[in-house]
Amino acid sequence: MSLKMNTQYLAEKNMWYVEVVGEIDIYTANRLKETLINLLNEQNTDIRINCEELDYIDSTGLGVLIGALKRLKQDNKNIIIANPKPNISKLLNITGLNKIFIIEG
Amino acid sequence: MSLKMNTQYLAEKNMWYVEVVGEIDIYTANRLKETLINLLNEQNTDIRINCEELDYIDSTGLGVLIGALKRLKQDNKNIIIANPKPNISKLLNITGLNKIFIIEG
Amino acid sequence: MGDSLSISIPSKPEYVSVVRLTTSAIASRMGFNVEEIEDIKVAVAEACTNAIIHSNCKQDDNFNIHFGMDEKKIVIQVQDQGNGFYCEAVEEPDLTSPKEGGLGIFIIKSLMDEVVLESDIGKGTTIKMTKYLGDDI
Amino acid sequence: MGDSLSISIPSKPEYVSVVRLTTSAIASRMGFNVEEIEDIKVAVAEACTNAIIHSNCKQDDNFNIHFGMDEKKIVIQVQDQGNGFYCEAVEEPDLTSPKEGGLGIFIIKSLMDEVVLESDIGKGTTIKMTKYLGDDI
Ligand SMILES: Nc1ncnc2c1ncn2[C@@H]1O[C@H](COP(=O)(O)OP(=O)(O)O)[C@@H](O)[C@H]1O
Ligand SMILES: Nc1ncnc2c1ncn2[C@@H]1O[C@H](COP(=O)(O)OP(=O)(O)O)[C@@H](O)[C@H]1O
Repeated sequence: MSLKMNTQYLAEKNMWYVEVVGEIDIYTANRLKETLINLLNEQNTDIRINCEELDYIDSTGLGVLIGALKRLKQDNKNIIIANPKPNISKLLNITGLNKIFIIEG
Repeated sequence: MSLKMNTQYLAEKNMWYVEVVGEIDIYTANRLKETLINLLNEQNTDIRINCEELDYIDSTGLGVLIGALKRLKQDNKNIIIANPKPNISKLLNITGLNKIFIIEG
Repeated sequence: MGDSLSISIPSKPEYVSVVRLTTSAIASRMGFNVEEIEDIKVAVAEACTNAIIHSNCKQDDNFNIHFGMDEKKIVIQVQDQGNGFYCEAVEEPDLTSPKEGGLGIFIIKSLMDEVVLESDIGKGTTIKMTKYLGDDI
Repeated sequence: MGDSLSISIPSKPEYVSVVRLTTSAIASRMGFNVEEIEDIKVAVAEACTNAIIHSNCKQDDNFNIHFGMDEKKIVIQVQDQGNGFYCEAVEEPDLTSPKEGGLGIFIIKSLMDEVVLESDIGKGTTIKMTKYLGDDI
């Protein structure tokens, strides 16, 4: 039970691709935060987070995503949450975050 | 986490085929015991237990198998434990039961 | 009279996943369906996360999770002996303008059938949450 | 000083699987490998099974499992307030002529690095077992 992340910059789309595998919770959210901050320091542009293999996210993890989104919004950029599992979609719907992030798949 | 069992009598081999799926422990061992007793009441003959999908067995479960074996030994019959997973093989080795049952695969 | 089970864990982030697994195992044993098991797991984890982040307990102070189970429901209490807070002051999050924090209690209330927060300043906080088996009430 | 975690569960067969999952989660978090996690899980489950079968506690009396963890080892104590027994009288099973019973403690001793049994007639039983991280000792 932990979190693995892969990140990649796609120049032709000017977009970060981030794959998150495992669980984002109070224990792992800080690593996600650091990873995203590093990416945005390098290039403040859209992030596509592939959640196909994300099993769990808690309010701490959602808070990290909201923090990153706020920073991106200043440059009119966004976060795309791709292929969330049903449990994660449910959380995004309950919290209204499905209207704030772009949800794909 | 529970125990599923399928049983079948193969007349040409004069043998019971029993498939055990899941976990045999203090909670489920009684059902295994009843199942085996019913089979042996019908036909006191060799039992082949397919353990391919058996994730766990405890001393209670091993006790049930030993009890059935004792009854079979009186008629010179045996119990074949087929395809046990490594954790279950380990337990059979530790307890010396690998020398009492016939282990296959 | 139902069964009761309790766990005492250190106030450290790395133990929340242990509680999640235990909670899932209990809920699954009781016959909750997959979605309900997930709801209960998430709610308990959020309450534990609050105890760890906000109660201001020392990391080697443990806090408690108590599960009460009968044929109809599970009642879970997450209890810390920390700072406490004014729970009346907790506001619902403004879903149109999300903030980094303030989602935990809202998520718990959304996922469980009944939620009661009790907090005594200087003494600690207990959040009690109930989920019923079978049809939603 | 390490962390400690404890669980109190009803003396009922259906809760042993909950303890197994919790134990696996703890051992896995500590960095034990797959085989060691399985060993610890099996040993704890055998001790719980004994507490449930032999202690003669009422089903709604709970018993305790205590986990002590540091960087080097896990120490687990399974403790019931039941009948107790004369632990000196426990014999090693005769592996050449197996019986239906008498394997539990033998399995625990085979799988754990250190095992101490303490039992007081009329007061209860504690089995304490230790497994070290890293190379076998
Ligand atoms: N166990 C607790 N001890 C002390 N304060 C708490 C506790 N749980 C919640 N709180 C308070 O309630 C507020 C709202 O909690 P919550 O909705 O979970 O959001 P967040 O944890 O993101 O702030 C917290 O910011 C904190 O001030
Ligand atoms: N927690 C306990 N309370 C009382 N007696 C116990 C306890 N644990 C073990 N014993 C005694 O020790 C014996 C040996 O236990 P064990 O090796 O686990 O085999 P089994 O449980 O199959 O008898 C038991 O039969 C019982 O008499």
